[in-house]
Amino acid sequence: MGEQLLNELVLPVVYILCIAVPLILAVAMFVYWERKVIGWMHVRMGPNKVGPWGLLQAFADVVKLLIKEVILPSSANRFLYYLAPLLALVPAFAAWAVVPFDDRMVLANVNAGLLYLLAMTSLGVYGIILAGWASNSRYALLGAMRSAAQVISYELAMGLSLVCVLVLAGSLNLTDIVHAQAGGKGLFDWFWLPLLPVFIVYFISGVAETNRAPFDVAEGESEIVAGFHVEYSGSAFAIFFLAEYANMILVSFLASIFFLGGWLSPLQGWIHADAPNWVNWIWTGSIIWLLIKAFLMSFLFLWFRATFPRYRYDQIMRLGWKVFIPITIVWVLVAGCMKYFGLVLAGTGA
Amino acid sequence: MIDTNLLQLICFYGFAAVTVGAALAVISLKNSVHAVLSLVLAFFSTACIWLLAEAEFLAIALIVVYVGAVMVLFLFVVMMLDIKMEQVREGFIRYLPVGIIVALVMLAEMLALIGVRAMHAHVMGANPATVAGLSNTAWLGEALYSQYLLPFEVAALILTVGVVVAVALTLRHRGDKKHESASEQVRVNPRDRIRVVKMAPSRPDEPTSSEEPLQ
Amino acid sequence: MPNLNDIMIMLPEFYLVAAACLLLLLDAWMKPEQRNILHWVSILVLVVGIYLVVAGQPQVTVTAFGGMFVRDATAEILKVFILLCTALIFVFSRPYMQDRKLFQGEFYTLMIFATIGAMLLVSAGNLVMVYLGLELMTLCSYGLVALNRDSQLSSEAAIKYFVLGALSSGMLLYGMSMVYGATGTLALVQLHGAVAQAGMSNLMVFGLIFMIVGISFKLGVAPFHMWIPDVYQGAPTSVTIFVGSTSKLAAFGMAYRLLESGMGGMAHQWQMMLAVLAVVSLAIGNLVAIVQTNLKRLLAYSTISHMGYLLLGLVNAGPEGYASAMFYAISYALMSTAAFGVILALARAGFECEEIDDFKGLNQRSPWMAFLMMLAMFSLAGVPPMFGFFAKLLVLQAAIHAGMMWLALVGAVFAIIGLYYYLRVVKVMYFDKPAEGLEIRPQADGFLRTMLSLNALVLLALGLYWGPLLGWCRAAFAG
Amino acid sequence: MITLSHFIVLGAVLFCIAVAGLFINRKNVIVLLMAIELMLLAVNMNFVAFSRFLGDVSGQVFVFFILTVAAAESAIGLAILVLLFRNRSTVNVAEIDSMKG
Repeated sequence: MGEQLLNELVLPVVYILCIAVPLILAVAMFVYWERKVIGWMHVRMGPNKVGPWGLLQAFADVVKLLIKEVILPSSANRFLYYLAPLLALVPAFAAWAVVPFDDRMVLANVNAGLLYLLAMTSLGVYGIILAGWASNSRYALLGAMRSAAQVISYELAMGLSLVCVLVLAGSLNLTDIVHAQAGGKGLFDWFWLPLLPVFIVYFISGVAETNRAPFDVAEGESEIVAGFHVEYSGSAFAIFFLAEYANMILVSFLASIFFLGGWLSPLQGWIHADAPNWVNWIWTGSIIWLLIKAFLMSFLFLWFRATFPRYRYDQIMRLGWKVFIPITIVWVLVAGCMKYFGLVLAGTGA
Repeated sequence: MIDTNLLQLICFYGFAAVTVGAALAVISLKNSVHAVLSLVLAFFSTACIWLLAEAEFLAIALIVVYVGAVMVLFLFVVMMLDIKMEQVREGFIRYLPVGIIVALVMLAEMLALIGVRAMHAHVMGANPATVAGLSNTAWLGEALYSQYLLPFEVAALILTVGVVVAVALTLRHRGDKKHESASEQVRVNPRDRIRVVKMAPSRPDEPTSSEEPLQ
Repeated sequence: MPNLNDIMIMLPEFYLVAAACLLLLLDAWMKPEQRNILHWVSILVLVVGIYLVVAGQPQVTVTAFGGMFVRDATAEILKVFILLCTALIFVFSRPYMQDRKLFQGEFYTLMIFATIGAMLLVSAGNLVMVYLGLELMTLCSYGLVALNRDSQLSSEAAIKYFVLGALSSGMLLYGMSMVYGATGTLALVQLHGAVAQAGMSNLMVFGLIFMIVGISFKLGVAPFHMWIPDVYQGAPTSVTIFVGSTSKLAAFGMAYRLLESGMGGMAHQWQMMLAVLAVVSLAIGNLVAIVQTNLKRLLAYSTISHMGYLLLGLVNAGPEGYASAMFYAISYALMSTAAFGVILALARAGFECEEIDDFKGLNQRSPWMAFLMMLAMFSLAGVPPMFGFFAKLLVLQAAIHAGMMWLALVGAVFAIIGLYYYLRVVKVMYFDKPAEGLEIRPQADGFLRTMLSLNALVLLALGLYWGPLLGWCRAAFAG
Repeated sequence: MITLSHFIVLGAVLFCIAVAGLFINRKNVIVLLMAIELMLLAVNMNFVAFSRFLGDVSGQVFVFFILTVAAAESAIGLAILVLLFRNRSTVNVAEIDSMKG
């Protein structure tokens, strides 16, 4: 009985914590990194006062947010007002359950992992809509409306680009999708090469889905102040913040898994040496490669933000419906042909 | 050892209770936004029930399609239309007894007619997909793309029609919008805008007194 | 896997889908003043569709895509008339739509998509196909009814149509789920076999009831007729014809597929239900029609009663009954295109010409239009020797042969009551003085007038010479 | 032990709630649309259960199609609703009464 309890109850909790705690820490450091990077791009210093090189800045911010008062606007819908941040946070964290960090290093190795991910990413919009509506504020509602339309539109492009991935991989299981990118040609076995347009569409859609610059009209601080979370303060705001950054990191990980071979090494199949384990990972692949890839992808988010001016709303819609969706639809056909005629062999080297 | 069957049954009753409660909330809540959210909850718990029946694909598809898209549309419309709740609520109490009676009578008749007792003997057997050596998704997919190929294509037509109708009904080309079309701006040709006119150099005629000198 | 043969069997449908998509694209790149091209191309597309249906007619019943699609004589005849009615609607409605600024590509494409839905529905070999064909047709119809976006009536009609239509789909599906649970199959052929073999269980009867409710909604049989009057009145008239003709043919096809192809073994169960529904709709349709002042609404109630007559044929549940019901459905479709066609031809911008008073003294203003309307009215009323008379005679005969003398008597009595309100329209046209200040001139479109005249004269011609059509209908169900 | 009757009873309850919702809510079209969604949910519940217990794939395939069609259907329904609201500024069923007879 005791052993069973350990296996069925305690271990999953431990595993979940093993993902959640580093994720929260990663968010904190990512915020710091964002401010630092954008600072450098603006030829500024960025945060540099709290701790060595400003490293503790993020933690100081967290403490500040947590001890501030959560203000409930008058005639706001109390229940939904407090529920909204949680609805934003839960899918952002729940999606990590199926993310494989390494071969066999995944919380839930489910068959329909890709579908599960689609379901989770489509849920995040509820937090935003409800926050906007429950605040009883014009700006918040405007932000929520914009965000809802935008997220739904880009979800189509995102879903269709994932269809290309699953056509090539022949599986909905994320671990299998990574295995399908193994081979003898190094990084040219990964799906970014046959699915290059889709890869780009996927990542940009990911940026739009997370409401990040240059698609951040939902926040649009210059026109609607801060959009859907304009009325939130203190820890409620912190939760939105956490959800947004957790989603960004998630999109970076997923892009790495779907298109950049996950934990696979870019040198796979090129080097066949027998070295000790601490060297071996460089060509056999390991979680470290995944972290490096995800780090590079998430750097793109910051780079975009520092570089591009904000899109106008109708331009965002046009890009989503008239450019991305047609591209992905065409590429589903192309991917199907590639698969049918054997131009891309999934997992030859595995 | 926890009895799996019992656990499943407990889960089923839990989710079923949530589903029924949420469904009741959908038809009785005052606030349309709350009603939409209850419907979302009902879909969620139904998806969980389908997971108990090992229909994973449909369970997740229900969430992706309904919760992720259709209900967001509902919320969107409810919020956009700004409906006066009090006015919409009149008559609820008046029809409530009738509604309850109709529902109960109907339920009793339905249960009697369906023959629920006979069905009680049907115990969930082995998962047919697993028996066929496939995952639920693959099992469905094989049927969908072979036996049900024609309906699949017709479903695509229906979605096309959905797009056409929705656009035909709601897209309006308003005349008072001031934003400019980027593609038109890019396509602008200087020759359409500027005309270079060759003029013979000549001395202007005697300026009339009314003309102001240029600043 | 499907092969070329499957595609050849479904050639008319595939061709129409391709044509509809092309029209959609054509419309997107076309200047508004070029829409006339779209109009003629659409008519041409439908005429070629008729040709493909007739030319590819197989000798025996064939199925495609593993039994999903059935191409038999019943489906062939219904498809020819479905396509014909839609083509007539296109011809009749151009001036009307132009006057109301509704002359858009969506009208044509949605109409063709709906026609495809109707064709798939009458050829369905599986419950899934029944459902999808039906939805393809009705979803287009919802959009078409609401097409006049700035009209309050149009959007009201659309929301009522939508809510009741979706409700009836829900009922139909619930019935299908029960039938599936009882038999374990969705294919109509296997369903037929399972019903014949296992006999009927409670579950089957239960499913059957819900399916009949669903069918009755779609046919517009009382007491499930609530949507019909509002939709007929509120929709643009060119869409009303569609709901009254093409979709009624398709609804007959659906009823035949579900009740005979699927549940034929339970005929004695559903015969009684249909008989009751028939009596109710005959009564409600004919009695309520008497007090109507709006012609479109009057025709709506007349539809309800006509659907009652159609059920008289189905009640027979034998080859003779189905043939007579199909004959009736065809006759009704042609009569309603003619009647609404006259309304369309007389309507002007800002003037719907739908009140009965608008027809006062039409004979003095436009004798030919009055004559055509009279033909349509006589035919709807079942005055010999019009087409409608023989159709009524046949369904009454079928009911008698089914051993339901009382039902036939009820039908005959209500046919006489029905005479009153049809003849009232004729009286208004011929014996009343025209209203002051009302200038009625029929549309000048020559092709429209020719086709409308042909349509109305056919009602007379088929009344005098109905043998071949009845022969086809009988042959479709023989053997 | 979950039996077929559990699912079917749940489906029947949902169906009845949907019908009751249609009866009670004479005022709000949006709730009518949602009651119809509930009705389809009940249907889907039946199909999934029968499919699982009969070991037959076609029931689940049917659910797939119902989900697809219902999505298109609700998009059209909401479009019509928006149109109605633009023309009448109401979603109150009792006020939608321009046509009588």
